[in-house]
Amino acid sequence: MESTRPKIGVYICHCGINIAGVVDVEAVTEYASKLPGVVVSRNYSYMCSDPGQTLIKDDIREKGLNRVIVASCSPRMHEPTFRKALAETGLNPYYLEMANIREQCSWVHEDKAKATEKAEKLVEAAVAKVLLLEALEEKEVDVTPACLVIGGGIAGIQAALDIAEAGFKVYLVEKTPSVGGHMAQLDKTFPTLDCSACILTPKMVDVANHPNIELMTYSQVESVEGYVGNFKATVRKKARYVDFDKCTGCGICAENCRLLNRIPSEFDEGIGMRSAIYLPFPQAVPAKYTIDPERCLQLTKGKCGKEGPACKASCQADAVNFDQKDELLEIDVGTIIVATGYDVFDAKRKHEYGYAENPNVMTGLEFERLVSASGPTGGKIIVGRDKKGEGGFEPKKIAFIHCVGSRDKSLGNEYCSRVCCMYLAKQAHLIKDKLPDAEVTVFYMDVRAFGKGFEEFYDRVRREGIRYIRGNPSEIYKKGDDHALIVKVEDTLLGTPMEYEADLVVLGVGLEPRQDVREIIDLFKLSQSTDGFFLEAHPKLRPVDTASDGIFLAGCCQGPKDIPDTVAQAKGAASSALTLIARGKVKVEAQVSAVNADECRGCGLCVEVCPFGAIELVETNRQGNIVNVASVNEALCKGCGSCASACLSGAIQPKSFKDEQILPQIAVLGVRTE
Amino acid sequence: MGVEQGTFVQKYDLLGCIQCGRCTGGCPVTSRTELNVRRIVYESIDDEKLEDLSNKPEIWDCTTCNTCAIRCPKGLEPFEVLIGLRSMKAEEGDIEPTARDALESMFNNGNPWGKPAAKRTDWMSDIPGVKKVRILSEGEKADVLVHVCCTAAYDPRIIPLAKNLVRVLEAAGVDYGFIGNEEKHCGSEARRLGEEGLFEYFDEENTELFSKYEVNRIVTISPHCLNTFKNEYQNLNIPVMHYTQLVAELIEDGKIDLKGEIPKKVVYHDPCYLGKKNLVFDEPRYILNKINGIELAEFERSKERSLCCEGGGGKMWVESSSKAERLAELRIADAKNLGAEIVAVACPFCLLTLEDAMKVKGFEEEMRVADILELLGEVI
Amino acid sequence: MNEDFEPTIVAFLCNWCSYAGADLAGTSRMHYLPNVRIIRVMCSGRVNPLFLLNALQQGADGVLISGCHPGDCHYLEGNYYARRRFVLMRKLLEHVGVDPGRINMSWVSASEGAKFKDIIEKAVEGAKESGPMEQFKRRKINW
Amino acid sequence: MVDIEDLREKARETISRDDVRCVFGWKRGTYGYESAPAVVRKPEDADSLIFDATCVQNPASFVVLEEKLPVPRGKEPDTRKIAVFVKGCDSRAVVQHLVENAYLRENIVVLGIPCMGVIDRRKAEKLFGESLEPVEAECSGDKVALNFGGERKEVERSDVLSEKCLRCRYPNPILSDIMLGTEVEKRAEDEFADVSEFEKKSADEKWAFWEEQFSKCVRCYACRNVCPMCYCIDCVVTKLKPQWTRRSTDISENTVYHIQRAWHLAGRCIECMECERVCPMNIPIMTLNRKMTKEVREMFDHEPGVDPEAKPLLASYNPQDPEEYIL
Repeated sequence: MESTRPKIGVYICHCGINIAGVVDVEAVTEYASKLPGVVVSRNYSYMCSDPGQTLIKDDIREKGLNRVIVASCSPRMHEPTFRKALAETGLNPYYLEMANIREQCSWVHEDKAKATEKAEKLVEAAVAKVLLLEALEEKEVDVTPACLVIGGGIAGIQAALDIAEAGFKVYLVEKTPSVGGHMAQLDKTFPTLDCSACILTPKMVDVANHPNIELMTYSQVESVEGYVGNFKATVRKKARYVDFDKCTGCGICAENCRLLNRIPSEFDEGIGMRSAIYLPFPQAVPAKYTIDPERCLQLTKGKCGKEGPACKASCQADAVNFDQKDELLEIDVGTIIVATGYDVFDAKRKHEYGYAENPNVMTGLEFERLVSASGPTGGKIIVGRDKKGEGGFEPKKIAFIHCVGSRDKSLGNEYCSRVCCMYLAKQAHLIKDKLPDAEVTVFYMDVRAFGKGFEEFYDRVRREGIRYIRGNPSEIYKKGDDHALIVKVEDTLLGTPMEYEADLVVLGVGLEPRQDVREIIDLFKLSQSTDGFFLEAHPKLRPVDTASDGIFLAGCCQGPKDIPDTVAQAKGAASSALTLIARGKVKVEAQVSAVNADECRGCGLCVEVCPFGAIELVETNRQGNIVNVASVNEALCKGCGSCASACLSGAIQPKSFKDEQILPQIAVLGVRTE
Repeated sequence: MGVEQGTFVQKYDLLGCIQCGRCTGGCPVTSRTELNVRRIVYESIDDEKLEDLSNKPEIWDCTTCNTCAIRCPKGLEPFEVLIGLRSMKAEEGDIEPTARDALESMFNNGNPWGKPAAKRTDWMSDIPGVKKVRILSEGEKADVLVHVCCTAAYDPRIIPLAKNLVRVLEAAGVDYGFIGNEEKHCGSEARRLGEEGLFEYFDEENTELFSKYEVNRIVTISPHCLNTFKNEYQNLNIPVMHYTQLVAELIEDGKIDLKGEIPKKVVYHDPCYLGKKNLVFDEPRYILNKINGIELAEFERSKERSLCCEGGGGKMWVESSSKAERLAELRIADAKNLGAEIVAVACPFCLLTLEDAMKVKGFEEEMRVADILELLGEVI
Repeated sequence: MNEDFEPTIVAFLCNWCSYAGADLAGTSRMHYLPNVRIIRVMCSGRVNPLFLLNALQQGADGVLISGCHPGDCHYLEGNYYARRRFVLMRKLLEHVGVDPGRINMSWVSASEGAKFKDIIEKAVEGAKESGPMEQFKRRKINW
Repeated sequence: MVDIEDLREKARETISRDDVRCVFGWKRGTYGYESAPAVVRKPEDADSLIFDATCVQNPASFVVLEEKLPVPRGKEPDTRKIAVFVKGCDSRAVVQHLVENAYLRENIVVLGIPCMGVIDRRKAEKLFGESLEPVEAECSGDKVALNFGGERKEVERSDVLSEKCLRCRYPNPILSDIMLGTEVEKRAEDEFADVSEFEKKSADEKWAFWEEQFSKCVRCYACRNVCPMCYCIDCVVTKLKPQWTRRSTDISENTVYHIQRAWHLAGRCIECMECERVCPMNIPIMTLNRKMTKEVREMFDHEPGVDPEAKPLLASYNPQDPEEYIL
């Protein structure tokens, strides 16, 4: 405790009319001026502005303030701002207490008198607490100059390249056998119609060849420990059953596989087929074959034909190795970027579209594979082929349907998936391009062409003769034995219900959080927003940060995005990670727990409770007797304070949230105003 | 007549509507009537327009099949708006005489068919192999309380369903009982004809009636009774199930021996109130598959996509304005194309409407419409 | 229930989920009752059950403890400890004759502004039903 | 049944060991139905030790309360073991101490005594009035024989034994280094009938009951002081920084004091009932403790003081813990 008497300055922010419109700031200023220890009480239009901060700084210097209360917005918003202001004057930044009179007062209450009274109480509670606050020391720890990037789609690829280019080590972990993600599956990209593979594959090759990137495909992070600057991750490298160094990627094994063209290819969305030993797609990186352990006869049945596995026999490099085992690798990194991507909406969940029953009802992603030159039909738009890939017909009337699995509360996906309007426009264009005589109709609710060049593209597509009908189809059913599908829909602009006949229906399926989202949350302790995607630290100002320091988000795992937005966010995440790595040091929580060793009875309840293993019992000499008392490792402590609630005597307390600092707040706020 | 400001908007959450058109797109009756439910939802936001809307004859064309509600991406129930509009008329008594008579009879006789309450148990005589049907007295215990429903108690075409259910229950050794002459209309059709007050009366009366017995569950013959007991009654704390659910359970437990054989191609028509509304899809099919000889076909539009027969929503008492081909006839034609010899249903209304359509189509020689209970009656 | 009675409720919110949820209710301009006064703590696990006694003693008519949903705790497991503590404390107070409706606990995530508003309404209603808390309110001492 | 000579011999042997500092047990009191605690520091002290149904006190309390005096400079602290006689209920305190690291297992010697029950002074006084003579008491079967200076009176077990003994499920020590006598049979289950009965009261009735009880409290802290589980260096109820409870004995502070005390025993109370026994104002303190014990058992399937390896209840959790009350 400092010997000097507390001299408190109270600053009430108007926040324009955000606060002052509801709370009588003059009255609060007056009220605060009479509180114990308060020597100055002022209000100002924007405390966070430069002049606002100067007001505080001048008072600290001129009036010798040693405690500051800012009554304004949430401390989650501007606490760092005002702490910095205090520090600039040489005052310890932890002598600041904020009263949240905006988010939790003026914005939520209408009754001006009651809001003012509540604001006064909140300020009074802050004064009661600030009197007891202590100066805290900010400490720093070293940052391991390496980053772990999870997910090898375009987001992960871009983030990894940026960090590696800056000269730091990157571990890029991808679950599937190749990097590329969903972008690799796309044919053209809207609105510019660049070939997706042409712009992506060079980057894929770059990540594989970059000296600073350790690419770990067919691998998964199993556990993560530690804290910002010092994470320790365990990565499982799954057995490919193919010797990575020996495989030349020639593909003879796959051609000889007994299950050749018998297994639906994930990459081709099940339209094309693959073998049990496979390269996901021709441009896969790394160009190394992988055996599917769930399908391979040798691995599932222990036996493949009479002569044994043909892949092994045919491989001239002798790369096939059925005895390969998973490997566990431990890596140390300072920062983590989560870029785990999305799943497309499972169209089977919308029974009324008959996706499961009718092969000519397909998803947008399936259509991408169908129309792609690298796809199973070589880019020819032929549907209704048999299992061997033969037969089929060119569709004449094609319907595209917007918002399948998006903007749909009944499916639990209330959000807009942001890409479907444009990818359907692009696909409609591609059909017109390849089948000029086809009749193409797009059924939409709203067209959201908000991006750069989007509206122009939408305009172009309409002028190409593609019909846009406003109405979201209610059901699709098959009529008779031919290809005809009936799309039941109302043209809502005319108010006419109609039965539109089509021979191909493409569903504009939306984007969803990945199926394994829960596992990733448990692994990295992330939060979800209501839509199920990962929650950023702040929706506007910290869109790539998470609530866990040192862990950043990139791409669609945070919410649906198109490619440019994904790349921009990946670069943002890389830059955030680089800031930490480049600085080499990071501040750790100053508001950690501390033990009063004289009061500690050494029961160890705090040790049991601490989720970070930050507390241990150590022997100490108490008046000549050796006793056990709790001791806090400040680098590991996050300041949650669970220990303090477990401790029966109050011997362990988190700084700035001590019992003796909270009880005065309760004493102020608990009083009923009669 | 007055509607309080904003009542409709709040009650039906109308501001949630984004006018996507899925309700109308899926509506089975739009193809043959003027009804455009999307537009009515849109216009209902304006209180001033409600009276005009309530005067539109097409609001009575809705069969309350629930399709619009399950398709709505915002979780709204557009057909309830139509019921709301109907109730404005019902309050004034300004509705079709047939519907008014039905409502009056519900109140006076406890059934919409204008039949005396005292004759409600007349169907119980002459059931092959059953001497006396058990009627529960107050406080009596039973595992299953069977609610017959007005149509099965009075309509000569539907009475066999009730009889067959008794035979099935007897054969399976179920501890069951009936209410007897005190049994009343479930209120489902009263509500759908817009008589909210009458519905509330049945809710209270029946809840009290059921509580007089100590039963574990209530079984209904009609999916309409099932729905209203299960989803619309305020304080009924006894589990309610459809007979197909009970029978499927009995077959699974090996309590029913299905001896006979029906060597026919059968297609099952999902009743809206059993399927779309209460998601009972599998049990009826399970039962049919267990009957020897049956070859089960599926309509292209089945389960969640099933086409309504137009028997529900009070349509039994309100004639449609449209002269276009009825949906039931479409359904029969589809069945014919599938080569079905029997159209199986699990709802008295479906049975009546589909059978009628079959006769209109003149397919009596080649096919028949039968409730699953009738088929069961043939094989036990 | 006395409609005119305006209870005072002290709420302890964890910084990461519930306090952020309360902020979101603010940014979304959801209006709720001003009876609740919020004390920010870093984690619901920090809330010492004795705070609750203290609040009731100071004159609060109800308390609310709110943290992250199970599994979502920013500190991994603080909310699980809090859950155990408060279910027990609630039982203890109930045994002494304190209306358990005064003691509310909830899980509110950073994205559940609307839920926060609902919780406030429920807590205020609960306290209103219980009436003014006079049982062991600290008497003013006039020396 | 324990042979007193055997008991004294065991105590003598124990205190004679080089690594034992003292032995806690019981000796005959100077009057009434309760014996007195005894500390044996020399072999000859053991001659006064006794064990019978008057040995109510829980000597495990002394193990944690044994003062560690400041060690003068240049001297070594006394690290010898503490030995303690325990009944079944007393042993649960030792177990819970071990769970809470109050001391290490190797630093104590536990002398276990199977117990058939001890006397409730208040019950005995109701039957026979106060006794100025020290009373001896012996349990056998369903009877208890009391010896008032030669005059022998026999009564039913339930008339004179403590309630805790009538529902005792641990008559034999849960852990011990040295066992005396032979194990006795468990005679009861605890169904918490008393708690359930109390729970039936309305909130107003409950509060009316407690308001009366708590207003009697003189805040002598005897309940806290005698409790084997209360051994904080600085107890929150008397702490000044921060001050949780004021010292005035008004209903507000008294209530909070009692709730704090019961709370700090939640998941830790080993049901020795010492708190209630020592209360000069006859406040039914165990009613609060037993509520917690019941809830802890029902909700978390936890029983304190029976497993030295157990995790402390409130420093552990189960993701499936009950949460119906959570909004």
